[in-house]
Amino acid sequence: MKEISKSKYKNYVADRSKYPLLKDGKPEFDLNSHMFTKIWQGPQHPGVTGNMSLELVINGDEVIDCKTHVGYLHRAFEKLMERRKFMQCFPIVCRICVPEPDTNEYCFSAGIEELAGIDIPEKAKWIRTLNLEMSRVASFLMWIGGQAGSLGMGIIGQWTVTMRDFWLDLFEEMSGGRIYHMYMIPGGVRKDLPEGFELRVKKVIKQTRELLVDIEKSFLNNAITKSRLQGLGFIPPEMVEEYGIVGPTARASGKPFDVRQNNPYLVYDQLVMKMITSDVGDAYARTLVRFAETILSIDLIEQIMHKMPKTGKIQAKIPNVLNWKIPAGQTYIKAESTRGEHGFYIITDGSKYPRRIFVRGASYTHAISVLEKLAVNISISDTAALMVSLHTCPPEIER
Amino acid sequence: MDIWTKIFYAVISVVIATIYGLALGGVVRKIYARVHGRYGPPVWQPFIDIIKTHAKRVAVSHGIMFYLGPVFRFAGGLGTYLFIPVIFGSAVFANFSMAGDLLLVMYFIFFGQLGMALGAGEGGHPYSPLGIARGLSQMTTFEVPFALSVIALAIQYHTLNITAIVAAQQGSILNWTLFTNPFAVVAAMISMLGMNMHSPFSIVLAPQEIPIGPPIEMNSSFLATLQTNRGLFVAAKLILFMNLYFGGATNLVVMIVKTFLIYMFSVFVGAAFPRFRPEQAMRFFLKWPTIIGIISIIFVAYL
Amino acid sequence: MEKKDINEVEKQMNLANDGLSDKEKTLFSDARPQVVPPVHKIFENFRNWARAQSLWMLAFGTGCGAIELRPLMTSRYDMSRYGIAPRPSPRQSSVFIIGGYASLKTIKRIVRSYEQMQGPKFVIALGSCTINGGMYYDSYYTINRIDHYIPVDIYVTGCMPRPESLLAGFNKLKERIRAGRADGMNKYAENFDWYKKNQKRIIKDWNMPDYNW
Amino acid sequence: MEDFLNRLKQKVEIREQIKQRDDLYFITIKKEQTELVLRYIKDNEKFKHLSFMQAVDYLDDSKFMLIYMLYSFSRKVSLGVSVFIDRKEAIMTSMHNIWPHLWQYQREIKEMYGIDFPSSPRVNEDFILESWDNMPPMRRDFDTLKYSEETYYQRPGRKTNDPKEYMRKKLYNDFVKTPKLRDDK
Amino acid sequence: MSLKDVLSPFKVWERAARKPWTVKNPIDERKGSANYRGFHKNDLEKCIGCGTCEDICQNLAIDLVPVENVETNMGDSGLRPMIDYGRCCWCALCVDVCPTGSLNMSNEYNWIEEEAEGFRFIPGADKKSWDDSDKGYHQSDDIQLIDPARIVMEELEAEERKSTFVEMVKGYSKEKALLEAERCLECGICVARCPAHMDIPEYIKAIREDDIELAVKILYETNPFSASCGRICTHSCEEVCALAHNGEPIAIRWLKRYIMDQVTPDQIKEIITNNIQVNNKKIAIIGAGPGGLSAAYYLRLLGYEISVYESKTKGGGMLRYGIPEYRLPYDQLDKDIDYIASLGVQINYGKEIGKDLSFDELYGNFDAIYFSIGLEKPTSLRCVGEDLDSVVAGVDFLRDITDGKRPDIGNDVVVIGGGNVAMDVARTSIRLGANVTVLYRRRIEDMPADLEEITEAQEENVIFNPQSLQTKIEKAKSGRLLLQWNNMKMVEDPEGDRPKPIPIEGDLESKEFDTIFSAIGQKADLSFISEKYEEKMKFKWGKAVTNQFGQTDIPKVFAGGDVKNWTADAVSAIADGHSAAKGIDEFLQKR
Repeated sequence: MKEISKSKYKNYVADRSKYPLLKDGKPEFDLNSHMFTKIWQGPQHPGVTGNMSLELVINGDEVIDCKTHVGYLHRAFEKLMERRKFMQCFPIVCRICVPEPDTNEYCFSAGIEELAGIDIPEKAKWIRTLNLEMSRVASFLMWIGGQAGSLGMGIIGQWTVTMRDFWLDLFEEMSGGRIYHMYMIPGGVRKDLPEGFELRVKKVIKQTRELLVDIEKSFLNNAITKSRLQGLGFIPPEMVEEYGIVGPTARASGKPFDVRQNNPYLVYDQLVMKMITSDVGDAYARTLVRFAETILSIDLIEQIMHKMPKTGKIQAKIPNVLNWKIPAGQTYIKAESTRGEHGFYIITDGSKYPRRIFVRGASYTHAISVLEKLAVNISISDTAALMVSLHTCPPEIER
Repeated sequence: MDIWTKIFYAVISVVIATIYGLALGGVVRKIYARVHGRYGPPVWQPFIDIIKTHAKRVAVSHGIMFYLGPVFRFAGGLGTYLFIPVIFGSAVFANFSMAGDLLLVMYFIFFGQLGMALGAGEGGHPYSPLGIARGLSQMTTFEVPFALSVIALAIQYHTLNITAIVAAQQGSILNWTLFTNPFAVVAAMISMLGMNMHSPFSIVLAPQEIPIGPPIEMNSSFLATLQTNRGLFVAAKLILFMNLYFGGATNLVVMIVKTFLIYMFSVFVGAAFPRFRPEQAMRFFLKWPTIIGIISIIFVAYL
Repeated sequence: MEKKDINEVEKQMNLANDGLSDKEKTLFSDARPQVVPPVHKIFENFRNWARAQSLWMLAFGTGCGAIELRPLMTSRYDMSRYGIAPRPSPRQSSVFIIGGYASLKTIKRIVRSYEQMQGPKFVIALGSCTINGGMYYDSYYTINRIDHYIPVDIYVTGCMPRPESLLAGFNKLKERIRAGRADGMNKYAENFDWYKKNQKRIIKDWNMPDYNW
Repeated sequence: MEDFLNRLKQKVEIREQIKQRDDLYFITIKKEQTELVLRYIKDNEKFKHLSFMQAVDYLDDSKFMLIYMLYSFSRKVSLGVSVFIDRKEAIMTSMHNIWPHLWQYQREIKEMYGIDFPSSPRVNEDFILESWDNMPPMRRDFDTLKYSEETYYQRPGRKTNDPKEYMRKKLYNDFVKTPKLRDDK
Repeated sequence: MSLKDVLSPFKVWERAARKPWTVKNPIDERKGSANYRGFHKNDLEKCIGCGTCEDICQNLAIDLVPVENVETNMGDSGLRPMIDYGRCCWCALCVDVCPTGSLNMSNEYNWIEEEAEGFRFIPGADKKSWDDSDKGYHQSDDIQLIDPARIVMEELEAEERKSTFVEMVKGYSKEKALLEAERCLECGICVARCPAHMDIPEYIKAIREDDIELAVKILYETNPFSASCGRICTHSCEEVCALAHNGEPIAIRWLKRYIMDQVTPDQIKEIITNNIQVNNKKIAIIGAGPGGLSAAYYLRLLGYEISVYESKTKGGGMLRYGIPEYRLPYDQLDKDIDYIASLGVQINYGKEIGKDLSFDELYGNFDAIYFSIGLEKPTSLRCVGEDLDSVVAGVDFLRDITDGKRPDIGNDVVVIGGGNVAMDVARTSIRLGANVTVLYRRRIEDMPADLEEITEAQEENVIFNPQSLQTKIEKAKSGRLLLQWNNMKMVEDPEGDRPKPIPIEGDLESKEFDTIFSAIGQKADLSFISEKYEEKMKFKWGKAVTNQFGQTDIPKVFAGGDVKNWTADAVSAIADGHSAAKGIDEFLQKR
């Protein structure tokens, strides 16, 4: 990684002299001058992750200006939650991020528990951690496929999505749902792990590890992958805090930001894990960091399966959910999703309904401010790769 | 031979080549699917797709050129094919091979793309011109090593007639251009990767950036024409390469085996790599294959 | 007298395209969709068979349903075995999969993409949200029933429907196509005004042509 | 952390201070001092990371609460800075100069709550909603169910029964009408 | 970029040689996991149509609809959930919350329709292929969304209460009442079961929202004796409580008591302000028990002039004279009666009809007569020696205690009978310091007394001697009474009724006691009705036969309460008073 000299990035800092004036860091362009073309990528576009769109102004193949348009998946979760009882919010929250619903479930449940003063049993904590790490693996697998697909290597996507499906089978067994698990209920988890679950997890882990070796050889150690991703979307370390960049994206720029280790929740303080960082900051570094994170998550799952108490209660006592009132208060619960800091800000006012729940997704800044900044002066062929390398997830932006 | 017989034979040959080309496409899809870890669509899926596309009830057109685009493209494929002798020594598959047909074929390979560019540009979709720009520029660059390789061949065999080139390679496997002039073959095979638009040179059609590029607006029968052409054109190209570099074929079976293997080369590479950006692809073609092409000319001219 | 009639017919035949500027009006057609009757029965059966065996679906993940399309497209379920393939351009696709809820912003794009698809075209609606609003029945930004805006052939319930359900939905759609019942395109043309009225009722800034052929 | 809050107290007025967890504090400050406080704690106290900024509607008090959630990676502590602004004159100074990505939160709040942030970039463009012609939807007096029922079509044919009323009808409909002592709501 | 980077990607081809991952026939081969949240199924037998699933569903996907072959009865609303799969999100909260555990999910997940209307169905009633599948998401004991355990009511310890007449149940504190009220599911099934059809869910809701005023108003809509009922009601509502199916029912009675404990009589008068439009029709009510006074209350609200005639010196009837003070303190009863009296109801104490005033006179002077008298005449023991001196009727004994007398009952007493009166007598005797034995024909579980009465009596060291039939009472040499009984055995009834006791021949036992209480049943003393009216009225098994509004065959005369009801409990009497008020009103309006 380190062999890439900084001089390479100079290729991607365009010669501004041929373009019009910059205003507020954005070029002013006249579409009637026939120098520029405006094209839209998305929402009906296979290269865009999920349902969002990019409004690009291009000159030749070079992107001059990028605006992100979101809101195609707006379902008004935050409004809907204001008129649902606390337990009724629980099936809703997981829909906020489709590829990785569990982080939402955890944040919501933990927030409610904190405000209501409930302590969940030890075993529930371990199962929740297991669930979170499993969902990270599933989400990362899908992401690797997306990153390869954005470069035109569909094979990796075929493999990883299939492998993800084996993880989904585990989720199905554990929680009864494939995509929306609705497993971490306020107060604990809904079911104990089924019998023989550990063995099946081990089997899938073995398969996944084999596949990751294949992917490393075929995709990461690939001349063209490197030539496409190295130097793309360079995020200097100074930019990280200014733009609120979190998660693997920040870690790839050399900032050790990981909620699991900075502010351990659940049982993360009892697990051995190391901070995965890179000091390069380009899309390839992000790819490598996420790839290492996938392996780390698998390691963590093995640790959890080993250390987890075998018996115990899985739910704390909660009041009748139909009439559950939570005392007034506010809290901010955050957890590390695959994209970074994912948080729920919850305000209650002593009634049966939450006053306000705000969901902070990492993609919010990644997909808008950061993407709009990074997309300028890259080739239009790379917009998809750049977007995927920031790992954006539209539903958590517009909620 | 009577011109009418010749035309009759050519029609048969075109039909067979198209069917073969489409079936080859189906087989290749199956092979890709295996690499993906799945079974893949049936081999005859491309045929059903064409019937289905033809069966569309509405066909939106964007003007005269929009009609002509697919027609030009098909004409390109047809033209390429019609001047390539498919099976050495066969009357039915001799097509209209003649002196200098190699130049004509190279022209037709280019011609179809240009016609397509005109028609697709008429579609009005911003992705079409983007795709055309990429396609034409990339084509220009992969034409360079290919042209160099063909020049090397012309120097080597002192002819521009494909039949003559094939004839010169008969006798022993060692007479194939593959062994007599390996540099030219390497240069040509690399440019074939670009010609077939498999990864890593598939940026023209990249769905992730410019959803399938130039033909984005093509629908119904227009698309069906393009699909049919894809079968014919692929077959034509493969046969051309077989004739020029791999000793041609004396019967249908040899033809099928050889063209399949040639095609497999680009599939083999295509499965393993993501695609280049356009400027990377251009830089690539103008670098190694061009150098090899020049070496091949030097090789035949001075050694 | 006769002349006036013709004018009226024209008025009815042509769309106003009110949402467009004068400059843009010249760029877009003002024709209404036409009902295209099926050809002779034997031919039509053959064509329907081909249509059913080669379903190209539009790659437009309108909602969460898109997440289960990916497993279906990939090796575990491998929908290409059944002649189903994703297609990035609406011009070339024949199946539109409404992946769950459609927000107000998306329904505009759905209508546009749907109209750009060439007939015969089929719509599969996934999940509860498309049937009766699902869990977003009270959301101010999602529509409740998709069949008021575009004609739907097949409904698959679930939240999300699993890939297997989706596959079963495709099988049912194939049956429907082979039986010649899947004529959403003609239904749309026949009830064009009704659909348009419903669409315009919720899409407040109608800044696109009335019909995108 | 307590040191820091004490230092801050000497500079500005802190109206309310809550310690929610070891790593989560909330303070409420005066509206006029927002920019001062945010700049100070960002530059001098290392709360460099802005997790989010959001608004909360207190309809009963006719107020909006704006909250800026900051995080310090060196302290590993989150700090929520909240400001109350008047609901009728919903205008707030834009802080987009402090964090470059803050403009998008302000754009969202403008759209969802109708709180204006003059001079914030693109604040008047549509963000999530498109062609919205009603009141800002996240305000508490906006009834989303009513809007949905009026705008989108409900599938007809649903009818439910209340067990209490249904049993009354079935089992003891002739029982005496009770004198109504409650006020009807 | 190195040569390795060019060659290593070709590793992808390794995959081509391996077996594909593809499932050959996914639809058939891949069933949902054992725990899958698929389509719903419902056990119609188990389901009670409480609608909790409807309440928890945040999608409004569930409707309650009547179903063929399911009858509405006291514990079952007759409605069943109909699920709209155009709304459902398969969160299975409805399964987790179901109080009876009838609603479950199968592991089926394929449902395709060409028309969107077809996605509504009633699980269980509409036959589906997955009805018999035993896989799928089921309710588990691991998690509880509704609390099955009741908040424990504080009571005096058994030792402590044995020596005092102070009320033994302490009543809920506010926190506990709120917690208990929180458990309510608001299904409303209890309302039908309550004879007075009190609006139970609403007043529990008012408790939860800490709105005591509203709660009191709700109580007074259907029951002017709430303070008393909150203590001694037979609470049949709790039997049908949805929570009773998998746990303990809501303490409805204690919550009612909690409401009334929060208000003083003066506050009640403030809360319930009635604007009475007085008319000049007069109504006589015989008996100032709960039935009579509740009729008086409702009739007074309608504006009638009410005269209540009570033979005793205080009101309350059997509530006062039949129920001991430790269960119902007299001040609580006074609270109820005072409020009714304060409305302008004239209560004439010590006026016994037939003695102080004749029935004919009443009939002549009033527009209507309502009689609701208690059962005060004990039934005979039907054994030799029952008219001996120290053989005392239980009701008489209780009346004496209420009147403040403390009769000398000696050290060893026996109570014959198994009803509530027997328990009251036994426990009162315990409080007077006696050793008490209860003699009953059948088994303990057959006793008609409330279960809690029996357990409390056992806690207070009352000795139970079940399956014994008294055969003879005679004077012993010591001057005490010798009771002889025959042990019984239980024989299964061939007709499927409850088992019958049959004497075991020759298995006789006897013991000496100081006092023998007979408490095997009571009947009404109807002697006050003069013969010419009694002939016109119909009585069956000693109970008055009336229409549903209490009207007897003499149009002007209405009857209700214990003299009419077989249940013979306070709340039925109150309900009767209520409906008679309506009957009388209608009768007088019509005339």
